[in-house]
Amino acid sequence: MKLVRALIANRGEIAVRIVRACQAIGIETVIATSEADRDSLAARIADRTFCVGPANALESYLNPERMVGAAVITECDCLHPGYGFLSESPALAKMCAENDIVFVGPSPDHILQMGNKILARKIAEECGVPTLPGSEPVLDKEEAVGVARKIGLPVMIKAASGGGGRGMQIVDDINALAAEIEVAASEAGAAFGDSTLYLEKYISNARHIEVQVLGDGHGNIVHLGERDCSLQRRHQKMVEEAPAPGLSVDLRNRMCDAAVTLARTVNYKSAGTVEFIFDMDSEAFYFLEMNTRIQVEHPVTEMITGEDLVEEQFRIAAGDKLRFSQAEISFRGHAIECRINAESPEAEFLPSPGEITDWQPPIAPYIRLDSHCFPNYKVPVNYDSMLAKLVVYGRDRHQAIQRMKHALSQFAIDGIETTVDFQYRLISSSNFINGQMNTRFVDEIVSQSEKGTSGLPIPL
Amino acid sequence: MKLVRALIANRGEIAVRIVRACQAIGIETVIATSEADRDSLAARIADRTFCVGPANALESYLNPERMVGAAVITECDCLHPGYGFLSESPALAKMCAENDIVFVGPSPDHILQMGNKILARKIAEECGVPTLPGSEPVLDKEEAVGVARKIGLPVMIKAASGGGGRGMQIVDDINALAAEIEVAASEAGAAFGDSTLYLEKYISNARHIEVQVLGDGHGNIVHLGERDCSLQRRHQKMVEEAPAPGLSVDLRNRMCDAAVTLARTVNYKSAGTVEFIFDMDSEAFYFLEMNTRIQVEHPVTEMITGEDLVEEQFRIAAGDKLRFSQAEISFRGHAIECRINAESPEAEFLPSPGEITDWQPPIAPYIRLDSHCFPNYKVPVNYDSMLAKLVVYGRDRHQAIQRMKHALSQFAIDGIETTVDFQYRLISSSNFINGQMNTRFVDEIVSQSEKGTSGLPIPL
Amino acid sequence: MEEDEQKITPEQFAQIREIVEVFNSSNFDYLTLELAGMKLTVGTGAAPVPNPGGTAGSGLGLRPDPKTGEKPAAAVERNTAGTPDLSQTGSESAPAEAPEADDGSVAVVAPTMGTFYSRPDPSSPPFAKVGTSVDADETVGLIEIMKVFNNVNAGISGIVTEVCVADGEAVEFGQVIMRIRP
Amino acid sequence: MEEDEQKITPEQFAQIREIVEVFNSSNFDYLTLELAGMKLTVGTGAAPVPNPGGTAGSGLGLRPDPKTGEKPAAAVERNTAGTPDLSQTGSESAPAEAPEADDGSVAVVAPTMGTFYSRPDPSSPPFAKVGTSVDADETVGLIEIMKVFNNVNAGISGIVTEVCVADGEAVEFGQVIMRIRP
Repeated sequence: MKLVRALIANRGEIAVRIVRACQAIGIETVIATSEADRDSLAARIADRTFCVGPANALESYLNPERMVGAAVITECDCLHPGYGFLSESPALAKMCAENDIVFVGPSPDHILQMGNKILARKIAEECGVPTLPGSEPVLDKEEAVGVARKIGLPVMIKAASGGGGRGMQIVDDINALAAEIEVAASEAGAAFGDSTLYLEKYISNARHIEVQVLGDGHGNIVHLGERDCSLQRRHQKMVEEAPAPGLSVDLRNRMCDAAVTLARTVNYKSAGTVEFIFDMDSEAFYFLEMNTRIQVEHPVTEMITGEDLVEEQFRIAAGDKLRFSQAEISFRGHAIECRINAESPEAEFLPSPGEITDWQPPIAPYIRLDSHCFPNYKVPVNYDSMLAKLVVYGRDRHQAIQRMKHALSQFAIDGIETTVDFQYRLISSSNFINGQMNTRFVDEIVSQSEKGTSGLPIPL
Repeated sequence: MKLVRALIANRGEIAVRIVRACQAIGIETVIATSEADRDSLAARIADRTFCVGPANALESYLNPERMVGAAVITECDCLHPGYGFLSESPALAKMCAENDIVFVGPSPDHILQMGNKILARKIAEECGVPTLPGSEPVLDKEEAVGVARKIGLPVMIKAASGGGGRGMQIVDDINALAAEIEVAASEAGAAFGDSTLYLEKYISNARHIEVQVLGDGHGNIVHLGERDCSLQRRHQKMVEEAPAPGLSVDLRNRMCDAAVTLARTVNYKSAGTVEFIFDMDSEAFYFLEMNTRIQVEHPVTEMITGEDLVEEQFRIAAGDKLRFSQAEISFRGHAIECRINAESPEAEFLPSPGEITDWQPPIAPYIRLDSHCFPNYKVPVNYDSMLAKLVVYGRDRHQAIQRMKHALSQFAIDGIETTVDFQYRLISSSNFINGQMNTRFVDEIVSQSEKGTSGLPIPL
Repeated sequence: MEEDEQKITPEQFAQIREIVEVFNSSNFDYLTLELAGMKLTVGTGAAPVPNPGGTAGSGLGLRPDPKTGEKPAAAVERNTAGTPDLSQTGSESAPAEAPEADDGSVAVVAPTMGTFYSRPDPSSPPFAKVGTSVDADETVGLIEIMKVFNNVNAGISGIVTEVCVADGEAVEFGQVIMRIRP
Repeated sequence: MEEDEQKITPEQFAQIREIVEVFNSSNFDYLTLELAGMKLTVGTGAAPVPNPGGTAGSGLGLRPDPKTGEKPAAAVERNTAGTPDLSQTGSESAPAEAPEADDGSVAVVAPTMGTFYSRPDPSSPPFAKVGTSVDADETVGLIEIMKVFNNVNAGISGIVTEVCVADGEAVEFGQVIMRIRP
């Protein structure tokens, strides 16, 4: 089956990325925009722009009827959801299928199964992939206390339908647990329409490591190695790299094998990411969740494998078998991605929308920039604050860090506050350079600078 | 030894490339410019600009006294000559040594030995690298006729000190040879100050294949694979790719081994390129010459190996040993470079200098652009017409061609004539797509379009 | 004009000053104020032009016309749908906020995207055509999206002066559907 | 209009002045104020035009000031050497082509790059200093490059009004060395 025309149901850099992937493989593009993005870069480079609603995402990017409706009206034969917004909405995938639009992503069943953490956890357990010591959904406070006593403190309360750091709470006092459970349940109900909670063992010295997989729905599953996404501020990723530093070959193989096993169990189709938490103290890893979409940080995997994951998503959606076996995927060098956000690190990372008066990205071999920004672009207030993903490649981690420092130091943005200088600090810190970081690293750097005791080699 | 500050004795895209390599590895930069390049991109991004002379290259880029003088005055400890201009001038390398400036390139002896074709040919023969059936320098017309009879027609008359396609003449009539020799000798004398000629067998169905080598002067020599540079117009390269299409593993290994042998024989130091002519009919290859500098087309090698040849030149110049063994160099995928020149293909590739009113290069994963141009840049009349090197990577040649077509189709340049559309035609031609090309391919395409019988799938 | 009209009164001056200061602390790009005998324009960047949306090339590969001859199968019209009037910012409930045109008519814009139907069913006459007199709350068309039909109300009472979208045509959110002169 | 209407009253002047001051402390690029009989335009850069087509930055990494704190060892002065007058295009033989300055003096530019010497040897007096009268073909300095010394001729007869380069200082090609008033 040949895909002819794709509706891109997203915005920002990923919409640009998808348009370019389509152009490269000869698929026409229709970009569905909100009114706020009518003049975006994606709209300018796509074959056609179709405005589906006002700036408010609920009436545009989060509205499956309008997105599928736009695809039908503009005679698209496929729809790419990008990441965020509706990308993991079983409703969108289902509505696509009902309207003969190929959804460029997994089946609605995969999204439902793997998107629900408790279901996904059960599948992982069934196929022997280690999961965090924890529980089935906790029904009440008493049960929660019992589970917590069994797995040991600290524990983390998680909303079954949460994600991206939302609906999580660490509890290290057994006496406070009952009250926290009550609060969390009502918050989860309000935020996700589902107050189901579960408890997990909380790993204090943890790394966030995830494995990229591709499945073609014909039974072929490969992995494209792992990524380390431990540098997070309040559960939002800031820096990602591939491969994960300091991981032994044995551990890496075991994690990648576990990811492939999980994907194979559900005969996964499209690109997906299996997330693990890695306990640096015990060197054990535990399955966290699976993301059934392309991820923000996919370029670091592309930089070390030479593959194009978005192109592969389209090929798989067209029904093609994978073009390469596991043995044909080669891994070389090291890649790092820094997210450049319109945020003020000095003001608790408050978003800083407004007009970009100057935009001069760094250019050099082995630097890749995925962005929708340009000089005089106005960053709208309506959406997330990501401006660009700055990605570098090096033959080893040391060279990649050097290149990233160079790239950040050459990146000129004016008119709005950005995280460029903060990222420079992060990757210049001796702990990062030595690979000694965990998921609390960024918050520590932030609190150090708030106290004025950065302890970093190059204060900015 | 730590290099602190480099003088860049060149202009255009390679000057930009060298400044960025220096920035990435922490070497300060002084760009030596002519008056015409005072406001060039390289001048803007370098730490310091030093104007050495007027636009006329003889008083600026071709003047070793001024370049080394500028390095001394600005307290540089090393000098990178780029390609062209003084890059293969033994005088410059010697003058650097005399002034305690590290020359980022091979020793004066290497330049002398390998830069002289007859000397280089002798060295090749001594170490068993095949050379073209041909001659020692031909002393007179009679000797030339004798040699031509021995090796068979057609033959090529070459000037010993020529290069880049200059000073070459194909002769296929034995009766015309004597007269041609006379003309060629006087032309060579006028052009190069050296009327020495030699004769070589002329291969009509030939490919130009070259092997990239690196030597550290400590006896370590590696190759970084071959490049195919067969697409030339009047001996000027237009499209380069790596690896060479359709070459068997055995042939590739033999050519790379021959290049390493040659470099090892002279204990070569720095980056160098060993050029071969490959006879497609007999599948034999013959050593042509060695270029003792970084080459225009080095990015295709970088794209498939992940190395940075300019950085390595600086490391070697600093006295470091090679950071990788042959086994540690990995080859992946396929890369193609198209040279984008300010020339009018409709008017016999007449240079088209002037102001670039619009400059919108393509951006996508796996596209690299090496260029010194920007919107409103004025292409000076004084120098060569190259505007940019557009380079793409693909997991195979097919994908690389697709990406190059996409990249060329997205490359918007206004204000001057360029070779963008012509390059699109070249790489879209079925012969190129099938890897069926030789060194006469471009001239055939040109003459076809002049006759209006292009026979190409996509007429422009 | 008389001489006293040409002076800036202290009151006017204070007002202009205040406007500039207020505007300076705002996020807008330009302000134009025209009063009888006075015109004030303030802004950043280039002076406002009839089409403020038209930022030029940004060096980001925004090639307006990609090479032809390479397009697969059915070609997509390039940014079609009658280039909707971007000055229309009416939300779903407020098509009547549309500004007046030169002839005094007011645009009715699509309150949602979808397929526009000018008549309740194929055998019926159109809700409104040029010359029809309509009330503000009168239905002048339907927009269907995924089998759900939304009414398009006139939003203003008056005479229909133009119908911009044909029956069955796709409309974007905010696209001008018709014009009504009050 | 009559003559007296075209005068600016002291009050108007103060008001205009204050508007300009307010505007100056704002972030705007231009201000246009039209009153009957008066039009005020203030701005930065070129005066606002209907469509200046102002393509801004080129996205080519032309950062004017790279981050500091990262430079190794001895820092290089950034594009120093007294920002040579780029309007000077005199070749080696034509320093006298330099245009006149405001005070009527003419620049003597470096006919080659190198190290400038203001005197024939360290123990001698300078060839020329401010106030010295020189002939056109008189040597006013030396430029040494790789042990080769080149004479710098005055190029024009007159009085030296300024010496711009110190003895032993590096000069770029075309850099202004001194000024002579004919």
